[in-house]
Amino acid sequence: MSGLESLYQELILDHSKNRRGFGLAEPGAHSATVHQRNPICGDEITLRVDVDGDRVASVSWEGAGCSISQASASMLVALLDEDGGDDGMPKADAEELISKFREALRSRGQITLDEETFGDAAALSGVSKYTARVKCAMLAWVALEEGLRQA
Amino acid sequence: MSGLESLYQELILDHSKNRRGFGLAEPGAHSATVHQRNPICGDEITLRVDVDGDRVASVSWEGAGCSISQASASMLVALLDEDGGDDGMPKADAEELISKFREALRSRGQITLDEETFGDAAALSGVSKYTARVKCAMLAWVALEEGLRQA
Amino acid sequence: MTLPFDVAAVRAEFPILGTEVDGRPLVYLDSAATSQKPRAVLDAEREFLERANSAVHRGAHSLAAEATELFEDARATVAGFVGAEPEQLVWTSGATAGLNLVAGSLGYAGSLREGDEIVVTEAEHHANLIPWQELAARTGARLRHIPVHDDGTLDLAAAAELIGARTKVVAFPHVSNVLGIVNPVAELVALAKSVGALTVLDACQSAPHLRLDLPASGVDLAVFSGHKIFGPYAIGGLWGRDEVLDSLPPFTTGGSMITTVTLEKAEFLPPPQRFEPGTQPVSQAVALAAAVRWFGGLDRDAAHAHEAALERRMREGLRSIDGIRLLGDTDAADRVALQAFDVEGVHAHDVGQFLDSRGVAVRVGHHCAQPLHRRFGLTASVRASAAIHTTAEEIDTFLDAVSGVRSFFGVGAVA
Amino acid sequence: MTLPFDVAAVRAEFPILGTEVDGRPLVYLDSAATSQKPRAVLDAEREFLERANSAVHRGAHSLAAEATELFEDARATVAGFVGAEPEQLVWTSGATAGLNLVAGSLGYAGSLREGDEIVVTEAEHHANLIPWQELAARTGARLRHIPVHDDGTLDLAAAAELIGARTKVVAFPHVSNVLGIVNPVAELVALAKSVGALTVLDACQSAPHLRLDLPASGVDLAVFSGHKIFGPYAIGGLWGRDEVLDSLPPFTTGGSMITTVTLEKAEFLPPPQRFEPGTQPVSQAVALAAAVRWFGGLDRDAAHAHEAALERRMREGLRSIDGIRLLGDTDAADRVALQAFDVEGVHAHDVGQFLDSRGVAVRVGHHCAQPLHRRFGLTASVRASAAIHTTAEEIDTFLDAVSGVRSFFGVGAVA
Ligand SMILES: Cc1ncc(COP(=O)(O)O)c(C=O)c1O
Ligand SMILES: Cc1ncc(COP(=O)(O)O)c(C=O)c1O
Repeated sequence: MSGLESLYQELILDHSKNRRGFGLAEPGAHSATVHQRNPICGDEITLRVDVDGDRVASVSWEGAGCSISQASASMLVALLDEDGGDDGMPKADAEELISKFREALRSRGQITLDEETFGDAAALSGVSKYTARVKCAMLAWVALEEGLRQA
Repeated sequence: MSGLESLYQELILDHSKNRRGFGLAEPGAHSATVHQRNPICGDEITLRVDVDGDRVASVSWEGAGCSISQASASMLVALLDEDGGDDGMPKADAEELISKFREALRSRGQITLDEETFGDAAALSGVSKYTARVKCAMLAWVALEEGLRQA
Repeated sequence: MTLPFDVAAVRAEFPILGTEVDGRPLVYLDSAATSQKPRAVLDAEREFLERANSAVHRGAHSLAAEATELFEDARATVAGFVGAEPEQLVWTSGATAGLNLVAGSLGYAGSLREGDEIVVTEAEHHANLIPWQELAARTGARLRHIPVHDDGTLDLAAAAELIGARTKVVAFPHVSNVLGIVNPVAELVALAKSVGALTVLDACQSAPHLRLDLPASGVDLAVFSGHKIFGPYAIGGLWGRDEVLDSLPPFTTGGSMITTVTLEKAEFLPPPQRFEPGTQPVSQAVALAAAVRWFGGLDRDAAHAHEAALERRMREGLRSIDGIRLLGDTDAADRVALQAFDVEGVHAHDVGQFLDSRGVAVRVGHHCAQPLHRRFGLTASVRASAAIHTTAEEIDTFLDAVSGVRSFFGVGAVA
Repeated sequence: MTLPFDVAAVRAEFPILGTEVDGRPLVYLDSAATSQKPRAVLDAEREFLERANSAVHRGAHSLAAEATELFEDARATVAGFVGAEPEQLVWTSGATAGLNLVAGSLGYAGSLREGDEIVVTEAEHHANLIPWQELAARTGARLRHIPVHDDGTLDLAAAAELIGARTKVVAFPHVSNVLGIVNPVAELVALAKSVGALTVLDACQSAPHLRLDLPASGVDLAVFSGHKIFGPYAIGGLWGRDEVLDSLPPFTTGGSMITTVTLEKAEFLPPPQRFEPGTQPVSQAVALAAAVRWFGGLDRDAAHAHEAALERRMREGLRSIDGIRLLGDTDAADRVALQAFDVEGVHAHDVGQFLDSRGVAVRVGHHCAQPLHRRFGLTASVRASAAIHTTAEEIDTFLDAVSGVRSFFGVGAVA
């Protein structure tokens, strides 16, 4: 697999076109809406998170940007949905995922995201070799981190 | 003669100590007083020129600076005194001397000042090889040029 | 057959052009962002630093005298490159610094007041926009802009309406860094002159391509950056007419720009020193002089013809690719070999990444021209920009790569 | 015998130190004006330009990614050199630019008003004086100064009187570029803190000699120049505490320091980018990082002892020569190896010329400190300043040359 193909895996291109959680949901009782922006390339995201006690009830988002940033947001929603089950993922777990994700993406190819933990988002491992793109992949995750702090 | 000795000839050191025309004379009927300054080394001169019709009646000055700047002012006065005779040097001649002096000093050692024309000031020829010192030697001459324009 | 321009000989001067990216030869099409440096420039700076380096305009020692001469010769050389006298050239750290100097100095001079107007264009680089916004905000002046037509040319009819008795400054780019179009300097100067407004030219993108004669251009002030004309980073030039520079107070202050300083008050030297406080970019000035000596020493007519051919090849090639939209696509104006474009359905960042995998280095983003992108309904675009060392084959490699973008990203044919 | 500091090895790193002046080996004692550059610095910059050069923080291409990493690593390295975090280090074109940024930004912020006071010292370099004069003139604030004792130390009793409720800024040099005395930072910071005033440290002349920990020093902001710490021209650093930088508006504006820009208005990034409009001194940052890596990699304790020995040798040697008057001659304070002096009866310019004929390069003039010279009744002085590559033999050559000055110029014995 060439560098480019490891960066743009099929799964990433799919998610960038069929975006999970795209379109902001109505705000719930305990929700936060966060706007994040990458001033360098102009990517932006508005992400809304609903919490229910110490669980992440739902996440929806809107935004524009490169395929990495779009796919990453979509994959994040998929991961929360799948791992969270009906009650939603515990906030603490989501926060841990985010920090592990950040660590892997900043590792310059040293740390691989495992599919077991990260689901489709594991396909973003390749981004860590492209330092200029790490911010694109982080955008939604940073927005969620901020949202959980506020909600 | 080493470079340094050609720069600081005996004559120059003498003039720098026994300065001709030092001490501002009372202003005459047609006089101009000019202040010139070398911002880089702090040398300064105040020069007063009296004109009588189209002749330079007298030049006096005050100032502080390196031996080159002091000697050059002194030599300028000596030259005007000696070549001007009792009536004073014609303004046009003085202006021509100044411009020839400038040309020689800027020539980077190519043009030598002849003693016939420049008297003691011919000893300043060596300065033209020291580009950083040309301004020192020019200070009084530029002041006179400006004074003749104003008087 | 005669070779019109020996691009191979030019390329041989640029060490970096031999680089490979992932096993493919580097195709550097990002010269509008920063140009590469020929050996003559690298050598000139290093030789200065190894042989003559010392503080200029100071001290009696021999090194200082030599350094001072090289530094002031550099000023004369670079001034000559834009048709000007040495006393008219102020060293700055770059075009951005030059524009801030002008706007800031006008502010300190109290030259603008409420009701006055500053006119820029919709195609401005942020460097020639935000300093004017700030000046307007501080003085109560109003900032207005000349709109851009769909084809990228300036709306001169609107300009004639806008520029009036209240106009105090007209600032515009010689060549927009997104559109590549050469703006009509004479017309804009005439409009400004007719109302007594000061003209400020951003020559960043023309200096690497066109022969400049700033005094003849009619503008009052102009800026350019060294790193875009094959010179070093951290140096640029601000050119101004004698009487205009003379009328401006210093923007920043410090050593070497003064005559007498007391604890209470300082008196300032005339231009250019008035605008050059502190230690100057000495080795960079020497290197920039080497750059313009090298560049100016090329056969400029042949060079211009070479670049014009590259420009046509690039633009026509892009036009023929499905789903490409050009920013500033016009034959109605002179152009330099610089083209921004959008690939329908693929984000600029992804396009850039794909091109990089083919060895092609382009710029992606808003290129410090957000308002212009917004005007074309975009947040980002891809920009390819050539320099005198670019070959027709490199343009073809670029075009070939661009043709592959949409299929790689699985974007269907355009309806 | 153990060699305490291998100065020969250090010298071998500086190509220019092999130069001859009129057949005599160059004795470079003008490092306080600008330092010479070791090979590591020249190589780092050239290698960057030949291998990775391209616009940073832009574009997806591989060169740009590499350049960006090198540039940001450089920030971390240089920040580390002064004990700081990368986000606290703003690139400037030099110390003068840094001080103008601070004074200008405070002006734009409206932080000062009539009745407020700015306190500097009588020993200021013009770069840390005139920007404050201008700020005072624009805001109606009053500029006051801490006097200098006859021995060159600051009059701290007067400082305690001066610094009061009206004081908004206290700006002072860590080491005066004329006196070589290390000023009491902690005491001045304490005085400023007690009245809530901002402290601004000019670290130009300490950075090449002392180990700096700016956050620990207690000051709020500090500046230094790259070209005085073995790095390139045209780059310097402004360090500031997070909350202080955060509170300052931009001084100059342009590309790369913004988030959203419309034709009307711009929003700015947080520090340090907020203060870094336009293309940055990229290759210079890489080279400056190489400089501080090289310098910081020396045995700093041994280096300090070496310089302290040079300082004593120079000062004691000068003291023993007839007709020499030292500026700032005291044992009551720490010093760096830098000494200005007057030769009775011989103008500084002539002294410099004489020393040059012996291969000795010193600085003559007012060293951008006219008020301080005036305080000592002088318009100019001679300054010798050593660096880590200076040898004891060089100091002796210098002293020997100084001994010959008065007889050469035919000035008699001192009465
Ligand atoms: C104490 C001091 N402050 C400020 C400066 C100004 O530094 P620069 O000229 O590098 O901006 C200098 C050097 O000339 C200096 O010695
Ligand atoms: C048209 C234009 N103006 C101004 C600038 C700013 O130049 P610099 O970043 O060198 O200060 C640029 C380059 O980025 C430009 O292309």
